[in-house]
Amino acid sequence: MAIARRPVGRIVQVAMVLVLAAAVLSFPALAPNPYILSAGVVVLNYAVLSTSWNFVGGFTGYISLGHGALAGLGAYGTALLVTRAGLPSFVALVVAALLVAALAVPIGFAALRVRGASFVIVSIALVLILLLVFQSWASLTGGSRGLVVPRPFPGLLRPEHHRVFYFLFAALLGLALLAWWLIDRSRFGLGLKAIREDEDKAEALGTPTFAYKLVVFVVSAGFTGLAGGLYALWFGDLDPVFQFSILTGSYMVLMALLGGVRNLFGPLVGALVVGIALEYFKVEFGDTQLHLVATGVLLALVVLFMPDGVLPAIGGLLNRVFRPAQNSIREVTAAQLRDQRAAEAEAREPVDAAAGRREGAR
Amino acid sequence: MPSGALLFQSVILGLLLGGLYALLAAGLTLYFGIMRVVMIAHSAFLILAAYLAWWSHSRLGVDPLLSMIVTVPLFFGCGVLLQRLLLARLRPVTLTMMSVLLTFAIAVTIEGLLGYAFTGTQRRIQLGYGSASFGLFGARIAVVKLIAFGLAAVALLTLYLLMKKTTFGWALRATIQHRDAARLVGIETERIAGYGFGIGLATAAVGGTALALDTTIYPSLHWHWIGPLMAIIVVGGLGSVPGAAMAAMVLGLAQSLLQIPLGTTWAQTIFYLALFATLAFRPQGFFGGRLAQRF
Amino acid sequence: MTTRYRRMQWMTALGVTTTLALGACGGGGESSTSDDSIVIGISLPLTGDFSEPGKGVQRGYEAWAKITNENGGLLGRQVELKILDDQSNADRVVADYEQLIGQDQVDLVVGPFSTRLVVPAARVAEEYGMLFVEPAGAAKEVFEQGFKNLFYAAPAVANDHYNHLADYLLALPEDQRPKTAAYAAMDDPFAQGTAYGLKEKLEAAGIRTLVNEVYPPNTTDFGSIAAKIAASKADIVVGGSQYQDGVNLIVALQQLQYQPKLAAFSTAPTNPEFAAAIGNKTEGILSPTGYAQDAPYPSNQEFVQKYTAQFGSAPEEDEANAYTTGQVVAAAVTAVGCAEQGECQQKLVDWVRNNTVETVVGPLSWDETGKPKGAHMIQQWLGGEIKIVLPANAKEADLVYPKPAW
Amino acid sequence: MTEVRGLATASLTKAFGGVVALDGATVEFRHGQVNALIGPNGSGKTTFFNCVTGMIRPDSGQTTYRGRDITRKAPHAIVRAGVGRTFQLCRVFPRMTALDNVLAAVRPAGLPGLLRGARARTEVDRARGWLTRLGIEHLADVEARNMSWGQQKLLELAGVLMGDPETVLLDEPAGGVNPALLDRIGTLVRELNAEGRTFVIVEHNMDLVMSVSDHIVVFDRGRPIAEGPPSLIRSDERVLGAYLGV
Repeated sequence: MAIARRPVGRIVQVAMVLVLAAAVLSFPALAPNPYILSAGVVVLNYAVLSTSWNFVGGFTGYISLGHGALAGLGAYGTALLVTRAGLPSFVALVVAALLVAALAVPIGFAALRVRGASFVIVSIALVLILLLVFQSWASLTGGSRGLVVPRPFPGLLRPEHHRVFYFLFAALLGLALLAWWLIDRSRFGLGLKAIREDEDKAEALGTPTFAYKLVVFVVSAGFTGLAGGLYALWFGDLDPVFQFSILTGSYMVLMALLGGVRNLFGPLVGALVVGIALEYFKVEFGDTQLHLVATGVLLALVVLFMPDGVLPAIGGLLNRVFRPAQNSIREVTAAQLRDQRAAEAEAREPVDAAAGRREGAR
Repeated sequence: MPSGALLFQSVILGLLLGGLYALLAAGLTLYFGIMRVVMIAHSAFLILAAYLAWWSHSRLGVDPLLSMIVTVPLFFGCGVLLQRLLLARLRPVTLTMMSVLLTFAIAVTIEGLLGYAFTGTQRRIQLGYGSASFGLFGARIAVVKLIAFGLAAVALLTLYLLMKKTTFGWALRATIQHRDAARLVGIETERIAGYGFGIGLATAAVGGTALALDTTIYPSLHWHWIGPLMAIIVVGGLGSVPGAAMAAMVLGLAQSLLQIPLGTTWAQTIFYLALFATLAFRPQGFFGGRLAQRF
Repeated sequence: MTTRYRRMQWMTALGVTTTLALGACGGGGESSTSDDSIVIGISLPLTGDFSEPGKGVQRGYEAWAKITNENGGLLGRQVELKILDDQSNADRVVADYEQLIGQDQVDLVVGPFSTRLVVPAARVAEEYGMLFVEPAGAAKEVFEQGFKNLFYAAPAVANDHYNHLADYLLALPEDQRPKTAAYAAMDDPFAQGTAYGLKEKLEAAGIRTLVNEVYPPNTTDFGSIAAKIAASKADIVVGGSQYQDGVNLIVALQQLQYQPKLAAFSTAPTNPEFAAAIGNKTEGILSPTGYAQDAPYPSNQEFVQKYTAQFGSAPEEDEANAYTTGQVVAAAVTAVGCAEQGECQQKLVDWVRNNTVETVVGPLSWDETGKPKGAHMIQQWLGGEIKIVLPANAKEADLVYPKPAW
Repeated sequence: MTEVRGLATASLTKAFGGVVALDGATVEFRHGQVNALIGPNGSGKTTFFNCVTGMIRPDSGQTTYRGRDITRKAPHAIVRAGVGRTFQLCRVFPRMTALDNVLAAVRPAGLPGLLRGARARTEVDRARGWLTRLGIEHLADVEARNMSWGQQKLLELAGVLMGDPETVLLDEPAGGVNPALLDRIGTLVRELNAEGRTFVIVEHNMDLVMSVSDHIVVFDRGRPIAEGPPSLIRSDERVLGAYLGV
């Protein structure tokens, strides 16, 4: 962090953002056919979703398996506001996202009042109950017959349609990343990270943890709703079974975890990897259910061995392999610790201390 | 206004269903009590057991009830291994969250493997006594449903006796209530926790067999079960086995009765309404269970 | 978080994005198939919820391609199928047709399985101007989307399946006509459509509806629904079912010893495993069907014979519908004389719209929405066998009403 | 001095299952002084701290601070009222740097305050000031998990002080630290007290207790049994009895 404030680091960072943005924005021009372009839209949609998820997952450490439901709500909200209330498409999109955010308040109230496990339970229950409601309330939602969302630009040919939505998704991704970055560097973000580290301790330092969690959950829900609504406008056909699917939420988690939840671009990278991996599994395992097995095993491996994300883990490994001369931050500290020890010339009881902390954490 | 006969019939169906819910929720509660783990894969194992029962009947010609001779010990072993080899590896600080993801991953893997082995086709055991029934004060009770209920009741009773009357049960309860204290009085809590998981998973084996007797099974069916079960354990008070059993009976009955005016789909929402109401107004649950306050 | 660590992330993000962009450049253009064959693109649910019927449809298409090629192909060119798995998922099915049309440059596309997947898929085909004949989108909603290129290759849409049965019941003398009815339908556009088609006609004729239940596709326990139906003591029971839910509902009704005068269920009773699944208590159960293996249409004999030789068992309705789809496309291609993307597709659409095609399910023609103008036959289980009982000109046995106890 | 009413409790009771941890504890601490809370293991000292700071809810009884009832307030609200605390088993944010650990105690005002950069100049200077005062300024950019036990204890204290509490509750500050550090902590407490801060210290190390405190409260079986200046407590028979279990 200290180094990052140096001008060179800053310039390199800005340059990287520009190159990354250029790479994303030039993709439609490079895509040889509409199919590749539409695949790009899907990946961007994943990226927005997992970045939105990461507002909660990354900052607070609360893992939601139900964000798919929030995206579904955004999608159906947008569609219904267009078809039933006659709002213009993009007005409907914003209104729907606001509604999803508003709905996140009571949901968050029930889910976040108590710790951990109940949050996950509520998040899963959210998907299941919304599936039931949207399936059953056929007079409003069309139920299993589905709901057709009118195209916002009816005159556009399909390839053009993809192109326009590619840029819309890219803009939304930019917005989500910007918001994440702003929170990350703010005092609010520091408070959230404190919650992730130790919620009791954060509370004892005077952070109103419940309010913080609720606010960030609402922000996350709003972005997820936007992503879902934009998807509805792009895709055009909604069906409760696909909108309120538990797998959508789990893919968001997988993407964010793969890329690393503590990083601004972690979920984006994860979305690229998962987007490609899903294609690969499908091609590789053809007409069997093994793609589910692959997803499950991958998730289990990440959770067991690389809970901070695969890319951070690989990054750490590369650092150790290729830069033995330049010590990692941990080794620097170890050295400092040795100095410290020498200075104090005193044997300590790190073992007892560590054991004590484990007890305390339970 | 529904007729008295229909109401009575619904009450009976609700109780029969509630019994099965109670058994399965007991397992789920056990895991939570032992390790604060929400075991998403519980219902996936349930479906796995149901498939094994179906398979042994249709391929080997064995009565599905006999499949329990294999599945119950098998699942017990799986549970012990699951706890010792996988869940115990997770860092205590993030255990609750990461264990959900891990068991979720296991559930998806089981679903995928079932789909690979048996395809996505819906399966149903074809029993000679499948459509047999007998009358009771004007209501009809299907023999298979009664067997399923009986299985659940016997398993629950066994669990109860095990918990209350044996040394192992004493150690398990001590581990659940205060792990550190249990360790201080010489209980090997790690080992006990592993066995507790095994017992929890064994309930899934029994439940799966009971389930297979009278319903269709397919690989993704477990999602259909995990939602109501999670609602039950929260309403019953996380970590309280009797609470879960009570909540299961009440909600099973409510679901069955609500089907009369509301229809199948809306009746299912009772579970989630109860869940949200519980968390919003009484997070510690309605039937005891003090653990919930902290989680 | 250290700077180096951050930078690492950046590099990776950049690298992956660039790779993807480059992959996009390299990935397009080439098509894996040889130039002289006609490539037909299909996306089917080979895994997931619809995989079982999806595989049936796949067999039907494969049988059609094999038989067509044995007979010399289309326009002298061999037919080649390119089948993708949509995992029973609407996102996938759209992506698949995008890929087939945009990247693989197939010459023709035909439809997937299940109404839920047909509508999104048809939209892709429509917007690329492709002819879209499909074997499975039978619900009336499919034809209300304003598609101009879509044709359903079966005798009738779901709501018309029971038309012959409705005519029969309403023609009964007043004292024999049923007075009350109970309906239970799966929450699925197709299954619900069959039951509701009959319900509308019977209600219009004054037959009261006592029970009208809709259950989600994942329902496995039918005890409560059956209890409601049995308690109503309705004269007839109609099930808008797929396979397994129909079986479960019948078993649950039998557990309650409910004995209606007529029991009609869609799809399930025509399945070869049906009788065994309900313990052979099949007596009198009715079912509509769009296909019969011994139907007298000219091409049907060849189909049944060669299909049985290829797959070891006789074809069912899903297989027949896929085969029919192939026959419709083949007829159009042969008549118009072309099969490629571009202007040819509109000519094919115009031809299908204005002509009648002879198929294994009989002669088919379509209205302007792509809806076929026919009705389903009605079959009944009699003495352990399922026989055609309606319409009168095709019947193998007389309909038994009221039905004997099951 | 004693005119200002500081932290006080009335009949605080808390039971866990059948175990009574607090049994009607009525205590009044001397505002502006260094108070110590001692007693044998299991006498309810930590439960008392947790109840007072809102971490657990008492079954009955009342806590007041400067005359205001804070019994049912959330922990963060109690901090805002002016009562900060450390934990028995030293809790810091393991994967945050020392500087961020201290900055996390900044309490932003309103939405603009929340969205301001976490590293605003004035706060960073203040945070570094505390780190310097506690002698761990050189570790500012090191993640807390890579620090030694003693350093973590100092860091935790720095975080609490950053919140500028009027009254500081320390739960076993001497636990597991070496004598040199112990002296530093003792001196620091006296200095900070001289600057006007009130302390309540739960501690087993009698050397520290006797050297720093002005007023001592002795707990046994969930309630105070004696209180007074160190000289008095040292010779109190009840205290001896409680510790020896007679």
